[in-house]
Amino acid sequence: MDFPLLSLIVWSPLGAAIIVSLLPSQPLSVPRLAAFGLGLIPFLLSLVMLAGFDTSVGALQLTETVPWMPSLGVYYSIGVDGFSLWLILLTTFLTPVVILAAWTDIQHRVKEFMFFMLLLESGMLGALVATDLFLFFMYWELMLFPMVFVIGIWGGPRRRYAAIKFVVYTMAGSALMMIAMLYLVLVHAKTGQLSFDIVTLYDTKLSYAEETLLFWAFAIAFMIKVPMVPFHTWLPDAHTEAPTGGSVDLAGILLKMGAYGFLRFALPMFPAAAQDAFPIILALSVVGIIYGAMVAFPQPDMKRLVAYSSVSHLGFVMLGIYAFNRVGLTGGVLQMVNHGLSTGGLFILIGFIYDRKHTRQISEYGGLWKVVPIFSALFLVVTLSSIGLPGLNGFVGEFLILLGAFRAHGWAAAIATIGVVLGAAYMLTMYKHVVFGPVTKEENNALTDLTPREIAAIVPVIVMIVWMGVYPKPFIDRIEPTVTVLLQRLERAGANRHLGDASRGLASRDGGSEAERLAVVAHDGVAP
Amino acid sequence: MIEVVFGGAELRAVTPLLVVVLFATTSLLYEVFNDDHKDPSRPVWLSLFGLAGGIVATVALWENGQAAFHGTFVLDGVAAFTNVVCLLAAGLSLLMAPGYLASIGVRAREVYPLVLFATSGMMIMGGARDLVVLFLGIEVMSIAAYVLAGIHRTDERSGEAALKYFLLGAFATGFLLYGMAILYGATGATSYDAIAAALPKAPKLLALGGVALLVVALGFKVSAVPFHFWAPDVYQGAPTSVTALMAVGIKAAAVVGFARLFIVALGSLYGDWAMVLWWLAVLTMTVGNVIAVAQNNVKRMLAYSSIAHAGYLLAAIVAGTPRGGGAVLFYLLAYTFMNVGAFAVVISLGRKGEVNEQFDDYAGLASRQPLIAAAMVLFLLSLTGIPPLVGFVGKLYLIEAILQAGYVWLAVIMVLNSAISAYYYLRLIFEMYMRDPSRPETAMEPAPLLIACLLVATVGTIFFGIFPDGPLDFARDAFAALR
Amino acid sequence: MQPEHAHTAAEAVVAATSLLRWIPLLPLIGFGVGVFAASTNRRSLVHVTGPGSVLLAFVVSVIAVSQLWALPAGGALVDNVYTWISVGMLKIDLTFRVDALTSVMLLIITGIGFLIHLYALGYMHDDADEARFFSYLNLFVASMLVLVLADSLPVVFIGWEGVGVCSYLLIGFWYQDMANADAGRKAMLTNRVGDAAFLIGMFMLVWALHDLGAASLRFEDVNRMAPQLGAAAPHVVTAVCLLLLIGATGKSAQIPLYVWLPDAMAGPTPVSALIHAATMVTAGVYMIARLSPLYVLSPAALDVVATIGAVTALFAATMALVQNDLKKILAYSTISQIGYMVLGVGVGSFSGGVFHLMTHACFKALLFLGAGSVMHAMSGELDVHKMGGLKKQLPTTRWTFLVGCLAIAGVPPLAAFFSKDMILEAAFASGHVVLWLIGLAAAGMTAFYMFRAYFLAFEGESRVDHHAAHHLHESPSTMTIPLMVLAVLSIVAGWVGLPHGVLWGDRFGHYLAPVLAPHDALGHHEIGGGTVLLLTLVTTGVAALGIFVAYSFYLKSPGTADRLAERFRGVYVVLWNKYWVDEIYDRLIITPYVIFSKFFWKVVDAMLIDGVVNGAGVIVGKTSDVWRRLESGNVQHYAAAMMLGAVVTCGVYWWLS
Amino acid sequence: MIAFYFIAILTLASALMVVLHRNPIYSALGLVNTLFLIAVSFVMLDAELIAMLQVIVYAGAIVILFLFVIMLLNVETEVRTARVSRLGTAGLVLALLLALELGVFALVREPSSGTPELPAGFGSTELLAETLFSDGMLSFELTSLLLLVAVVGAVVMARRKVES
Amino acid sequence: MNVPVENYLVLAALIFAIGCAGVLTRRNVIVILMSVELMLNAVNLTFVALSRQLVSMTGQMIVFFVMTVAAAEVAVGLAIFLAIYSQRRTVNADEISLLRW
Repeated sequence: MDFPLLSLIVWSPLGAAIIVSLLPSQPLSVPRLAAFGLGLIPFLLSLVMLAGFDTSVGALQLTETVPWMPSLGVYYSIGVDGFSLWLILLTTFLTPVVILAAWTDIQHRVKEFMFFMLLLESGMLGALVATDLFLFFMYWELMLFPMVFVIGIWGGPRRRYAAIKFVVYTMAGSALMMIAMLYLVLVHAKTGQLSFDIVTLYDTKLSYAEETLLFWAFAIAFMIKVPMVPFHTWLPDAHTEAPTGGSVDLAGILLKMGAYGFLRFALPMFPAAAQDAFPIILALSVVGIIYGAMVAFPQPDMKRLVAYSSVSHLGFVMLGIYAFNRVGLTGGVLQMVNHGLSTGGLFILIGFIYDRKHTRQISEYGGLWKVVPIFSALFLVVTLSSIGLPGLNGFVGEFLILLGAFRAHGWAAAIATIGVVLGAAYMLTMYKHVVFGPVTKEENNALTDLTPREIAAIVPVIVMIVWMGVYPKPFIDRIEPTVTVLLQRLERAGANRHLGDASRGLASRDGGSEAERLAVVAHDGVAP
Repeated sequence: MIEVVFGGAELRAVTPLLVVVLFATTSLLYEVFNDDHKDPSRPVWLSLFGLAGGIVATVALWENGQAAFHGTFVLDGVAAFTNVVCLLAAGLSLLMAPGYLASIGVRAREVYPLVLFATSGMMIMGGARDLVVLFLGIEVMSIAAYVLAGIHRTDERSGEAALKYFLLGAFATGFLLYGMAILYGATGATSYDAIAAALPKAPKLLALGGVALLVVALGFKVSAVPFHFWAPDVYQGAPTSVTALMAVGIKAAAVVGFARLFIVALGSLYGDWAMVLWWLAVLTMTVGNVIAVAQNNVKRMLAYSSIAHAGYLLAAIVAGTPRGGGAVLFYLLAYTFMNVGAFAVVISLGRKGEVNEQFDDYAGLASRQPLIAAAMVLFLLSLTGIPPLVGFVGKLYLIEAILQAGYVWLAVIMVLNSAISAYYYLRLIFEMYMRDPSRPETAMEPAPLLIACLLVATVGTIFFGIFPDGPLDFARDAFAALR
Repeated sequence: MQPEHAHTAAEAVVAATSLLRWIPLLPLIGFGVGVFAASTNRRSLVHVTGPGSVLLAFVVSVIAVSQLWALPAGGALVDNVYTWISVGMLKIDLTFRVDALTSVMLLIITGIGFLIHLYALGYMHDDADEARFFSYLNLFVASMLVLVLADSLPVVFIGWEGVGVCSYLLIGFWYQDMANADAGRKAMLTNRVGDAAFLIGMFMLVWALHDLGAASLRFEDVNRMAPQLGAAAPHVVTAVCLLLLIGATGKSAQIPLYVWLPDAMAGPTPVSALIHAATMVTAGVYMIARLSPLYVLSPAALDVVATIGAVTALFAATMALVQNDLKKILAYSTISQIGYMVLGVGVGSFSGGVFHLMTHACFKALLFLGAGSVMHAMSGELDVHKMGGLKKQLPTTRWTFLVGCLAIAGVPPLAAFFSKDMILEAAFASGHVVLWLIGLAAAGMTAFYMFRAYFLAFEGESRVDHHAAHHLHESPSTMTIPLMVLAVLSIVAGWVGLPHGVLWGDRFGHYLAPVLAPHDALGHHEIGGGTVLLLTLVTTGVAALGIFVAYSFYLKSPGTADRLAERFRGVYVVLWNKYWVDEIYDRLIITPYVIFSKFFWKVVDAMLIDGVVNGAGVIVGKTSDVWRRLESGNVQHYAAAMMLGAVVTCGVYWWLS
Repeated sequence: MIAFYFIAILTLASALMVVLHRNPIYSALGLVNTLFLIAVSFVMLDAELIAMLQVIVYAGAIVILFLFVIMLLNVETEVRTARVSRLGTAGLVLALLLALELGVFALVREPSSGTPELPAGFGSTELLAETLFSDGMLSFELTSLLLLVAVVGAVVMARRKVES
Repeated sequence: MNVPVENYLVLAALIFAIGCAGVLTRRNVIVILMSVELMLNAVNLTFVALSRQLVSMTGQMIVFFVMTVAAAEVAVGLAIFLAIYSQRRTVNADEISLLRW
């Protein structure tokens, strides 16, 4: 890659953040407009990247590799493939949207807010493109702190608690990950090559015990981020306390880092152990699906409800990943994006109504359709997408996940399918209480409908929701080759494993065009 | 019949030391001869030149290889690195000193020469390859430090700090000497090479007795649990600029002296002392971090955090490998930047009359002094070990070395500790960013020198976080060349 | 490994066309316009686009069907729009397909749909949310059309859920009454349960086929592979059939998932007519008929289907006996009639099921619209006891309603006479005599409760209260015209499927034959014309009996009913309370669910997990508070600690050597 | 031999006097006493020069300094508090343990074959000087630095006028 | 006369321990400092004994340094005591505990 497009995408938000921080903070419109305008740049750049993305290849593309800390074998090596592509686009897409949505939500220290949001974007993008463990870890932590500030400064009454909880949970996880990371590198260093580059580390020879321990060290860090039950309790607090912008980024992208970590690191680096871990991960995913849905049901606070729904949805994602077949994995990756859109949209809309009434208690609303029809209608669309209505994005992902999972673990999938019903239960109940019925609270009659700015903020999300539901093929086509590459890696490691017949069957029988097989070779080849 | 050895090697080895001492005495004399306090900054500049000169001399003259003075003193890579770190620390603490001392009403100009003397003591410890030299280095450094701690004559706390530091220091000296004696009895030697040579034949238990007492004495200097009790009180009581010097410079010198003695001289007893140090390290980092959680005084919190960091450093010494040593040296450098920076921020909040060291005094700092708050965040995150700051890289190297030496559990305990530490560092950050000012306050401009100090610290914290290779490679090679 | 589209010579010709996509697209456009109209408050717009889009769709459908008829028997039109999802072995095209079965559904949906739209023009005229109403209605028609046009299960599922959502929205159309919103949610959730099973069925099916090397959910592939599958894994077939059946019971309001339909009457009457009588609720039957080649491979599954159908038919009929709300009566009768259809397909008479579906669409729509017309006149009153003697004021409505009643009662030669007979005959013929008897009983009850309603509403002296009385008026022509058209249809619709040997015989069956599984797939022993005649007489007799009883109870000697109710108090109460099914579901499922949810939230989440998390923090804090006390401030304690350290260290070494 | 034990017991006694006597003055005197007796031991160990230095530096300079300060601060005899006794027992136990261990360390060496023959002039000034200026040269120089620091420090700390 | 060196070593150990005890038990910092001096002397005795044992002057040389250091420490220490006394009018260790926890 002669032209460092990816680097540009990753660093441009940082540049934007710095520029914003240099601008005057008054009048408020200055940082807002600047952040919005500058926030569009990465998005446009990532569109360029999308155009340049080679659909036929599953391996990393647009890679850049520069030695960074030779003494430690750290490379500045980045790249993009089917796993990260759409998440990158999602990130760059959501950030301007969020800035637009948080326009009036944030009233004090606007400049700082914009600064942190852009910083956050940069961190998330970095984590998504990093193909060097050190680099990834760096970004992994880098995206943690802007979010902590966003929650802690602009959050609700219990923001400090939420922020601390968020940090400590994550740090506890990443601490183990750091050890595992170093251990892995040191083991690999026995071959004389000291490197943090994952593509190199893929081929590290580990004893099975080592592999298992390392896998779990990574896995727990990622499970906390996903979050999977029982490591999820930071999420509701973080979501509830965070301002709209924070919640959207949190739900939209940050949560994906966990699942993404599995795809990019935990699975390919420890294929055997990862596959043998399936009983636990699978159980936790299914439990998460049902549990999340159930706990969401009686929540009095909209954001809290959506937060728990995220637990449920991410359970689906993990289920799809752990189906270990193309359908399930593809669905899982797709569902990450879907969840980002639908949940993000929900948080944006809840934020809008919160701006007007300054409460998120469901009981405070009711009969809104009469007062704010446009809001209600858009809210309806996003709700339906969230419960996976065919024709909207949510369905495609869930369908593929369950389809794939059903092959691998019929019962798990069958139970998970119940989650679809429960999902409808809590979402529709919330919707009913908020939008339907008579206007119970007098003051709600005074609520004003969405402003053009707000509509401009949410409509792109809805467009994407519909598009991905009606014509998901372009998305899938770019995800699938990478999935194949991963599956073939897993098979090579897990040749004679009980999981084999679930995964092997597929990737080899219906998988692997010649191009993809070559891709695997290329993928392993991409060592600096 | 007495052949005095004083050749090129000797001269080279001691030149940096001489430079520093020379400037110290000069500024002392300067004080003596014009006592009028017209230009208070002049001794500062003199001392700064001295330190700079020391750095220059070190960089110019260091050389691995045979030691001077019958192998009792060297200026090898390790010593050079230590010199630079200590001189840097001293320099930074000097930068923050003038305005601060003036504001708290300390006019004693001997501060600057004393700082230089202390530094020279550190340099001696860094290069000592003989128990006696080490001992004398410690004493030079300590005596200066006792006085510096108590330099704030009108403040009872300062005096108390000096007293406690002195009494316990003297007590520790006793142990140090007894340990030396036993070791001498076991090996009949005091120079590291001789000890290393004689140790295999020496009676094991006797040697171990020496080791034990040396651990006590040196553990005191690096403030390792349970010999750490002085640290919080002294750090809190001493004038902040002095605290910075103690937290960074003295610790650095002590750690290096520790490492050199144990790795070079007592290498053949590795198994035995590593075991004890393992426990010492775990205790130190855990106790330090846990107690820090409950602190409400920033200086005291930093004191405990420095105890915790001592634990991390000890852990790397346990590794005993060149990688470990290199990691230790690098971490000392890293620690210099971030910790001195933190103390500089503490100073910058000090007012005439009020020290503003409580957490509450930091409430809403972000809105009062955004830049200083941002800098503090940087230092605290670096202390926590957040990439891409120098603290993270340093910690990474430590853990890597520890893992490589096969102490997985030690590494695990260490990272869990840093997770705990995240809590109290964040508490302060939250105070600054997520609370409204406890009381309205006029943003007061910090002194230019202080700003310079902050600037250096900030740049160092970021730069070496992103490009750590230079110093790290140097440190590793230096340690590899030790034996 | 996508299923190849090549067709063997044995199969019929398939004509590719890009016409079909317009059939669902037009109502969809109508929906779009409706949304625009609703958001910009241009009600007049939907007056055109609402019914108009459906009318156009109807026209296009007619064209399509005529094209189909141009093809040799068993042919089909296929419109491959684009590839929707394609992952590995799975390729789902968004493809529309019109064959005999679809053509029937098409005409019903667009035709009757249009009439109901027309009717709605008048019915909803003074509702402020007209635009929203028509946009929903159009969206529904679009989804329904997708459902029937789809050539693969997943695409069916799009429509399947789409109609679900539309009915959810339309039931809760008057959202300001929370009861309506609840009814809507109930419908949606109950359907979701079925849909979940539907999904699992799909998964099972596709993977089973995948193992046979042809992973596909296209109907023709499924039906082509069915025999192989049946040979390879019979139990899978049964499982799939049953799972899909659960899905069907959800949509088609069969036991055990029928509970939502009665509540669904909360929606505007045209909705009840279109969605909850004519079209959506029959989707289950359609789907089973669609997959008949699969179903016939699992007699066990079919028996379950038949049983559910028959039992539902009877069960619902009994509940309909005592209802007073006109629409509720119709709702239960709908359930019961669909029960017939399910029974029909269950006993293998797929064409019979579809036949009844078609006729039922006509007369049930008619009845609902009639009820709507009454409602319209009575300003919302629906209690049959508060009516009576309406024939004077509402002549058209009365006559058409009467036709509807006759039709549903199975009076020859009206529609249901033929269709219902066909089903019962098939039940008898296939040896399910018990089911036949049940069906027969249900038929009697049907006749009874329909005429009960008719007599109470239109005949006898008026029980209308006064202020309602003096603005009783016949509905506008936009409402009456559809009634008349439907009345005609209710009369003639049955004539396309006469019994064997009578005149032109069962043209309908022949028409569908190529699409459905052959009738003798279950090994029916053909029964002679004599038996057929006998059965026909019996059923007709039962129907007549029912009518007569109703007449004597409610017209000749009013009050008989009440006396009977007194006599058989227990039975009456049970029926009146609809067997307490709702209550039972509530106790058994919903309440426990809520309780557990709260438990997980308050106990597991808040106390257990967070307890551990916060506990860890608290522990550290407490430890910190304790340990810091060691720092007593007394220098000699520090010295003591150092010495202790020294002693221990030395001791350790001493100990070790 | 007897001489040694005699001296040893006296030494210990006076050392205990330092530690046990309530009045600092007596403690100081006890210290002088101890130092003298240790000097005697030095002599018995053929370290004449050191013995002399011991007497001059310690007994002569240091203890006088102590006495001077005690007088200056006119310290009264200290009263024992409960705390002291508590800490005292702890200190005693620890001290005994430490003594035990140190003793053990001292004794573990294989019993030395009596006392080795000494070269001529062992412990003499020449010999000491020779060592001092060869091995100990740097150390020797450093002591000068040390003393300088000590002087400066003492002056700074003890200076009467406290500016502010 | 040949007294085995061990005796001296044990004697030294005892003195050292006594010194330690003094440091821990006495309230008056001056006396504490004296006890420290005792410890140092114990060390000196050890060194001399060992140098006698090993027939190396190094031990005695070290004693020479120790004395110097001791003198220096005492000087500074007493100065500190004076300063403290001028602040608080007491030199009792247990009364000097402003800094704690």
